[in-house]
Amino acid sequence: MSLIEYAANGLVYSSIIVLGSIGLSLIYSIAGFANFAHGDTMTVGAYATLVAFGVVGSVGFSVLGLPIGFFLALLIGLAVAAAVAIVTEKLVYEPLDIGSIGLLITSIGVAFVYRALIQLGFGADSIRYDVGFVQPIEALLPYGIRMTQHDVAIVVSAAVLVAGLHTLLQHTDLGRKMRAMADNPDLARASGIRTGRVKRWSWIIGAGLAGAGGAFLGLFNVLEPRMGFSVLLVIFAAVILGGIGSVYGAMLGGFVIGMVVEMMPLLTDVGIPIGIKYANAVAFLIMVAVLLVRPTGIAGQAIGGEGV
Amino acid sequence: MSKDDVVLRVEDLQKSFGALVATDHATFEVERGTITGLIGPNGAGKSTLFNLVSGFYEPDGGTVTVNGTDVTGKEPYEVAEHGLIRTFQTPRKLEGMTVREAMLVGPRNQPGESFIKLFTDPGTVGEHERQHLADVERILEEFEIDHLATQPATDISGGQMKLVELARAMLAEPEVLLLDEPVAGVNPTLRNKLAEQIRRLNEQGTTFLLIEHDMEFVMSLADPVVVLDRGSVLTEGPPDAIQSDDQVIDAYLGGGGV
Amino acid sequence: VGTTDEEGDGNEDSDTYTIGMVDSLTGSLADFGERNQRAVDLALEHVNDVGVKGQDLDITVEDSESEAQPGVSAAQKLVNQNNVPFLIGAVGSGVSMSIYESVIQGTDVVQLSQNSTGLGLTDQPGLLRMSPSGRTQSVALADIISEDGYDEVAVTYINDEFGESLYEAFEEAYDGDVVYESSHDGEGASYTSLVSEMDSSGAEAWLCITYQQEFATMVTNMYENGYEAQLYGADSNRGDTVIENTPEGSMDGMKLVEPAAPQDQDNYQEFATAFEEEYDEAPTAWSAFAYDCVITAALSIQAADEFTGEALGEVVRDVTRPDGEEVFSYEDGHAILDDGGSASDIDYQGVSGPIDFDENGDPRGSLVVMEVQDHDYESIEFRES
Amino acid sequence: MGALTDPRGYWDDLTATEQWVTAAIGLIVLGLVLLLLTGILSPSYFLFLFGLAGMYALLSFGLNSQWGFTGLINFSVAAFFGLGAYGAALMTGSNSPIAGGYDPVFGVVVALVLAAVVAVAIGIPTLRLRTDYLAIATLGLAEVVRLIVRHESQWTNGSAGIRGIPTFFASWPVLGTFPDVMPGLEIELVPGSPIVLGYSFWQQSLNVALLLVFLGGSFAVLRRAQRSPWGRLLRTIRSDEDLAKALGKNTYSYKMQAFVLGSLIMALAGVFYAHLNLFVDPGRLDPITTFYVWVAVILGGSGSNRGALLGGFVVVAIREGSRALNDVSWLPIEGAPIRLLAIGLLIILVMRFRPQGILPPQRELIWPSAVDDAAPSRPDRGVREAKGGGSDD
Amino acid sequence: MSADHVLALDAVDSGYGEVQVLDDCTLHLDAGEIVCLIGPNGAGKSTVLKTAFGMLSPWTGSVRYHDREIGGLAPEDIVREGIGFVPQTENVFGSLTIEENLRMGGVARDDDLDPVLETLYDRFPLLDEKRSAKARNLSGGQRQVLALARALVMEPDVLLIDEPSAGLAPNTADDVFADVQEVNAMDTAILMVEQNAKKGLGISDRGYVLDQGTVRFEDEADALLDNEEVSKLYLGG
Ligand SMILES: Nc1ncnc2c1ncn2[C@@H]1O[C@H](COP(=O)(O)OP(=O)(O)OP(=O)(O)O)[C@@H](O)[C@H]1O
Ligand SMILES: Nc1ncnc2c1ncn2[C@@H]1O[C@H](COP(=O)(O)OP(=O)(O)OP(=O)(O)O)[C@@H](O)[C@H]1O
Ligand SMILES: [Mg+2]
Ligand SMILES: [Mg+2]
Repeated sequence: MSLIEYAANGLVYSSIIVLGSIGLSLIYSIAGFANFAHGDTMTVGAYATLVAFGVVGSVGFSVLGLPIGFFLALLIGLAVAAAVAIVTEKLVYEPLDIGSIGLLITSIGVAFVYRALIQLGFGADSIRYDVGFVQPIEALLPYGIRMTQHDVAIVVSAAVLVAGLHTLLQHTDLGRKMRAMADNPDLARASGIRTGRVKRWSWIIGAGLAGAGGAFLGLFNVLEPRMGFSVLLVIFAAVILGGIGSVYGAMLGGFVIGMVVEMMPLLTDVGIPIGIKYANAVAFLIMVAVLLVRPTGIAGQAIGGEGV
Repeated sequence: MSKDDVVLRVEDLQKSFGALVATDHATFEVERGTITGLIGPNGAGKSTLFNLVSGFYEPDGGTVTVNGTDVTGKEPYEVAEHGLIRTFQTPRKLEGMTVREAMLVGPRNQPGESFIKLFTDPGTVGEHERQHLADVERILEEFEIDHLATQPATDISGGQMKLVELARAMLAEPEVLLLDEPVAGVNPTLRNKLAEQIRRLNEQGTTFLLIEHDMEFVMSLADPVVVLDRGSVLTEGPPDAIQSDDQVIDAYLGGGGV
Repeated sequence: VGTTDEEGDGNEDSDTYTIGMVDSLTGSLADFGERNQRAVDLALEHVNDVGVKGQDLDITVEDSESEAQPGVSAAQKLVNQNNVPFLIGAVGSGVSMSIYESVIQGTDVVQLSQNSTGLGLTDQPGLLRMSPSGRTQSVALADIISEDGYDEVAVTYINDEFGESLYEAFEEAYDGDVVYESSHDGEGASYTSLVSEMDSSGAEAWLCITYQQEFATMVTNMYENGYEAQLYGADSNRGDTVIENTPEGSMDGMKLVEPAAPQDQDNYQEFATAFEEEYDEAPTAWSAFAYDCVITAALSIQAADEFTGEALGEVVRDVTRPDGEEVFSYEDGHAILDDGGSASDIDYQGVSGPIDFDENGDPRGSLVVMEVQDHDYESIEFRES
Repeated sequence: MGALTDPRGYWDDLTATEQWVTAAIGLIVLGLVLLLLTGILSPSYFLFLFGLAGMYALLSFGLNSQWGFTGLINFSVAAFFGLGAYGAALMTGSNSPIAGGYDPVFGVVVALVLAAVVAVAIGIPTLRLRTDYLAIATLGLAEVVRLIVRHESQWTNGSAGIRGIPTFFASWPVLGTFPDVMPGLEIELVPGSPIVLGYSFWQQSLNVALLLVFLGGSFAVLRRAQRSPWGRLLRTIRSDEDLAKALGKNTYSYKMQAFVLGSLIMALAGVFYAHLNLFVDPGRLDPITTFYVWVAVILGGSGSNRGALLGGFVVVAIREGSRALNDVSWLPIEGAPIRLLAIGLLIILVMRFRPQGILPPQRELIWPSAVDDAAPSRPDRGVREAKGGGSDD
Repeated sequence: MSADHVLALDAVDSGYGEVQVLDDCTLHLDAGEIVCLIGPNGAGKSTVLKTAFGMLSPWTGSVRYHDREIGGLAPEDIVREGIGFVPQTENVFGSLTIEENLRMGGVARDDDLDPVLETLYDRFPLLDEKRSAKARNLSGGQRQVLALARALVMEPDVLLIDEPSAGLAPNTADDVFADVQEVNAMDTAILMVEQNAKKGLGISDRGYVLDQGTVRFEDEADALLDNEEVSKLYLGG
C-alpha cells in the first residue's frame, strides 16, 4: 500500500471537504455564526442532484464515466441548495434579532428541519445515483494509484468551482465587501454597501458550494439523510484549522484535514498503532495542536492586542 | 536625569510591528507622587508604550520596572498586581451589567473573588461588597453619572463610557494609574471637574501617567511632561518649558498652540 | 402503527389488549424497524381476524431512535404509563439490554426482543428473544472459512454490541489467524481506507459483519478500487439493499450465514406471500421474527389466566415448547387454547422457525449458508446450531 | 421579602415575565396534579420523566456556569456527562472491566475526580482560544473522548456498555430495600382508572429524591456564586477579558474555575443518569446531548440559573412530549421525522419570538446583603426588559 | 422653515429601543454652512446624527434632505442621496487596510476611484504612509483621520461628523479642522458634533447647544462662544 495511493484517496475526499469548508467559512464571517445546518445543506444539494438527475436522465455522451446529464443535475443541485439557503435566510435568520450563539442554536433547528424533510421525502435508507459503477483507471494502476473516473470528475469539478470562486473574489468587490460587512455591519451600511445583497450572495455562494460538495459526497459514497451532518464536524475542524473567515484558509484547512483523514492507514504502516477508527480524532487533535501555536488558525488574522 | 523615588521605570524599550518601529529605545522614569504627562503626535507610540508597560504587548527589548520589580514580559494581571493599572483609549463596554456593576469590577483583591471564601466567609464578602458599593455611589456622583447607575453599561454615550472607564480604574486604587486620553470626548465642563479629581487622588498618593491631547488639561495638571515622537522620548520637562520648546511645537503643537 | 390507549390501561374491562413495542423507527437501524412494522401489521391482522379471548390485540409502538437512551424512555412510557404487561423490544442488542436493565428488571413485565442477536442477551434469562444468538452464526462462519481452506482472514465489524459480540465469538472459534481486524462506524462513513487496509493485510478471505447499507458501500468501494477477495458475512449484510446498490458480479462467491426461516414450511410461504402482496417486497428473516413476536404474545395472552406480566411470564415459554401439539398459525393455536387447552398443549412453530426458548430465553434456530451467485443469494446448505 | 411571609409583596416585586412564567408554571403543575389524580398520567412514569428533566436541568446548570456566567462556548457537554456516567458505572457496574461493585458514593467521587481531571486537560489547551475557536475545539476534543470510550473496550467495555449498575441507595440501610418493602398501593380516586404505586414508583421516588439533592445543592452553590464578586468577574471576562486583565484579574484561572465547576455539575448529571438508567453505553457521549443542553440554556435564558432549570424541563417536555406524534396513526406519514421536524421548528420559533429565553436574568447581581438598603435591587424595568441583557437570580 | 435648508430635522423624537433620547429636536443645515453641535455627554448629539443618517428611525417628526423626506430611509440609500457620515466610535473597518477602507467608502460610486483616492492621500499624508496597514493597527488619531477620509470618498453634499478632533494631537486637529473647512469650501454643508467647542465653533457659521435631547441654544457661532451662560454651562468656564 503506497503513500501515493492514500494521497490519491485523500485528494478526492479533500475536494469534498474543501467545498464544504469554503461555504461554512464564508457564512461564518458574513452571517457571524457557526452554521450547524451547513452539513444538512450539503445533504440538500445531494438529494436535489439525485432528483434532478432522475428528471434529466442520462442524456448525451458521457464525460469521465458520468453522463453529461449528471453534470447538469449537479448544477441544478447546487442551485437548489443555494435557493434553499436563501429562503431559509429570508424566513428564519433575517427576522431574528439575536447574537451569534442564538443564531447557532437556530441553525441546529434548521438542520433538524432539513433532515426531517429529506427523510420524509426519501426515507432513511441510503440511495445511490444511477450512474453505474466504475473500476480504477487502468493507466494509473502501474503507478500505484487507484482512482476511478468518478474520482477524477470530483477533483476536477471541485477545482473548477474553487477556481471560479477565486476569480470572483479577485475580480469583483464582493470579497472585500464581505469582509467589510463581517467587520462592522453598521459602518458598511453607512458606507453605502447594500448589506442585504452581500449577505444574500454569500449565502448563495456558500450554500451552492456546499450543495456541490454534498452531491460529490453522494457520488463518492452514498446518499442518506445524515450524510452531511456526519461530515460537519470534520468540516468545522477544517475551517478552524484554516482560520475562521478566511476563504483561502478554509481551502487549505479542508485540504489538510481531508488528507489527514484518508492517510491515517499510513500511521499503522509506520508502526504507530492508531487505527483508522481514530481518523477523525487525529484530525481534531491536529486542529487543537495548530490552535495552540496559532490561536486563530493557519490563515486567521492575528488579533492585534487590545488595539489602541 | 535621575529621580528620587521612581515607581515606574521604562528603559530602552523597543517594539516593532513588522517594518514599523513603534517604540524605539524609549527611556523615562515616573517619580512617585507626580502626575506625569505623556504627549506626542498621533501615532507616536504612546498607546503602544502603555501596552508594553501593562503587559499587553511583549517588548522586543528593554525593561519595565514597577516599584523596583522587573515586570518585563509579565502577564497584564501580574503587572496590575504590582500596583499598576491602565485604562484603554477606546473604552471597554461591559455587556449584561449595569453601570454600577461594571464599576464594582474595579476594586482589587476583593475577598468575594475567591470561590472558596463565598462559602467559608460570606460575612467578610458582604462587608467588602457594601463598602465597594458605597465607593461606587460616591464616585459616580462625582463624575455626574449617578443617574446612570442602574442603566445597562452598554447603553450610554461615547463620553459617558470614557467616564465609566476612568472611574473604574480609580476604584482599583492603584499606586500608579496610566490614563490613555481620559477626557477625549468629554464635555469641557466635566473635564475641569475630572482634573480636580485627578489632582485630589494625586494628593492622596496616587501617581499618574497621563496621555492626553488636550493641552489645557495636560499642562495644568502634569509636571513633568514627557514628549514622545516616533517611538522615542524627544524631551522631558516642566509644562512651561515643553510648551515653548521649538521641537515640540514643530512636531506636535502646531501653529495653533494651546 | 398502533394507537395509544390514552387511559393507559390494558385491563380486561376494555375491549382491547394493548401490549407495547419498542422499535427502531429512526436511526441507524430504521431499515429493520420499517420491515418489523410491516410484519407487525400483518400479524395483528392475522390475530384480530380470530380475536384474543374475544377481544382485539393492539400494539403501542414507540421509537427507540436505534439508541439506548431514547429506547429506555420509550420503554419507560410503555411500561409505566401505558402499563403494558408484555413488551416487544428492541432491535439493537444494546438497546434491548438497557431497556431490560433499566425498566424491566424488578418488574414482572415480559420482554421479548424481536431482532437482537448480541451475545450479552444470553446472560439475562429474563430477557427473551426471537432471533437466535449470534454465537451460532459466528461459529458457523469460523468453520466455513476454515473448511474453505483459508487460514488467514481480515475482519471488519460494525462497532456496536451486535458487531462486536459476533466478532469476539468468531475470533474465539476460528482456528486460523485474524491478520487484520477493525471496527467501523455506520451511517454514511466512507470505507475506502478500510478496504485498502484490508487489502494490504494480505488476507485473501475477508469477513464483514455489518449492516446492509454499510456493506453495500464497502463492496462498492472494493470494486471501485479494484480489490478482490473471498467475502464472508453475517446475515445482517444480506438483502436487496446490497444487491441493488452494488455492481453486478462484485460479490459473486461470497458466503453468508443466517438464521434460517424454514423456507419450505407452509406457514412461512404464506407469510412471505402475504408480505409480498402487501408491500411488494420479500420479507427478511428479521421481519419473520417480529411477526412471531406478535403471535407469541397473542398466544400467551390467550393462554394466560389474566392480563398481567406475572401471568404472561408463566406461559410465554410454554406456548412454544415442544411438549405440545405443533401449531403453525395463530388460528390453530387459538383453537386449541380456546377449547380449554393449556399453554403447554401447544407448540407454536413460527414462520421464523421452531422458537423453543431455552433457559436463557434464546430460541433454537437453524442456520442456512447462502452463496452469492450471479448477483443473487442462493442457499447452499443448512446447518443445525 | 419571602414568598411565604408576604406573598402579595413578593408577587408585585416580580417582573412581568416572572409573573407570567410563575402563573404558567402554576397552571402546568395544577394540570399535572389533575392528570396524576385521575390516573391518566402514571405516577411512576411521571417521576421518571421528572428525573430525566432534572438531569437536563443539572446539565443546563453546568453549561450555564460556563456559557451563561463566563461566556465559554463549551461544546463538550456530552463528554462530561458521559464521563460522569462512566465514572459511576465503572466503579459500580457488575461487568465493569476495571473495578465494579463499589459503593455508588465512591462512584460519585471517582466520577467527579475524573471529570475535573479531564476538564483541566481540555481546558489547558482550549481556554486561551477565542470564543468560536473554543466552541469547535471543545466539540472536537469531546469527539476524541467519545471515540476513546467507544473503542478502548479494555477500559470501558466499548459499545457493549456497562450494566449491572445498582440503584444509588442499594446498599444503604433502609433506603436500599425501601422499594421492595413498600406495599403496592392502588388508589382509585376516579372510578375505573386506579393509580398504581408499585415497585417502580417507590424506586423512582428514591431517584427523584437523589436528584433533588443534586439539583438543590448545585442551585444553591451557583446562586450564591453568581451574585458574588466572583460571578461578576466571570461576567466581566465574558464581555471583555482584556479589561479584566488590566484590572489585575487572573482571567485564565477564573475561566478554568468556571469550566471545572460546570464540568463537575455535568458529571453529577452523568452519575445520576447511571443510577437512573442502570446501564451506560458510549451513545451517552453523542454530541446530540450537547445540542439539547444548549437549547435548554438558551431557551431558559443564558446566565439565569432559574432559566436553566426551566429550560431543562422544557427540553424534556418537548422531547418526550413529541412522542405523542408517533401515536397519531391517522397521519399518512411516519411519525419519527415529523418529530424531528417539530423539534426543529420549535427551536426556530423560540429563537424568533423569545430569543432572550423564557426567564432571562433581569436583576442586578450584587451580593444580597450589600444592596438591601443601599438602593433598589432592580434596574429600571423598561431598559432591562427591552434589552434582555444583564444577569440575575 | 424655508425650503432651501439642505438638511432639516423638524420636531424629531428618537431613541434606542424604548428609551427616548431626542425630544422635539429641531435643527437645520443650510447650503455651504458649517454647523457645530455641542452639549454635555449623553445629551443626544450622536443620536441626532444617527437619526439624520437613517441609523435610527425618527419616532415622530421629519427629517428632510432638500425637499425630500428621508426619515426611515436606510443608511445605504441615504449615502446615495449625497450625505456622508463619520461615526463617533467604531468608525473604521479594523480588518481592512487603509486602502480597502477608502475603497469601501466609495462603493456607491460608479466611476474610477483611483483619482479620488490619490487626492485624499495628498490631503492626508498620514494615510499615504500606511496605505496597506490594517486599520485595526492604527493609532487612535490615525483612525480618526481615516474615518473622515472614508466618508469623503463619496464627495458628499452634506457631511455629518461626530467629534472629528477627539483623540487628535493639537497639530493634527488643526489640520483636520482646516480640511473640514476646505471640504466645506468645495460646497459641502457640514454638521459637526464637537467637544472641543472653542475650536469647533471657531470654524463654524452657526452652532446649536443640545441638552437632554432638546436644542437649548441656537445662534451664530461667535455669539454662542460669547454667550456667558453657554460658556459657563457647557464650555467649562
Ligand atoms: N498591533 C499593531 N500592529 C501594527 N502596527 C501597530 C500596532 N499597534 C500600533 N501600531 C502602529 O504603531 C504606531 C504607534 O501607535 P500608537 O497607538 O502607540 O500611537 P499613539 O501615540 O497612541 O497615537 P494616538 O495619539 O493617535 O493614539 C502607529 O503607527 C500604529 O499604526
Ligand atoms: N445604544 C444605545 N442604547 C440605549 N441608549 C443609548 C445608546 N447609546 C446612547 N444611549 C443613551 O442615549 C443618550 C444620548 O446618547 P448620545 O450618544 O446621543 O450622546 P452624545 O450627546 O453623543 O454624548 P457624548 O458627547 O458622550 O458622545 C445617553 O443618555 C445614552 O445613555
Ligand atoms: Mg493612542
Ligand atoms: Mg456622542
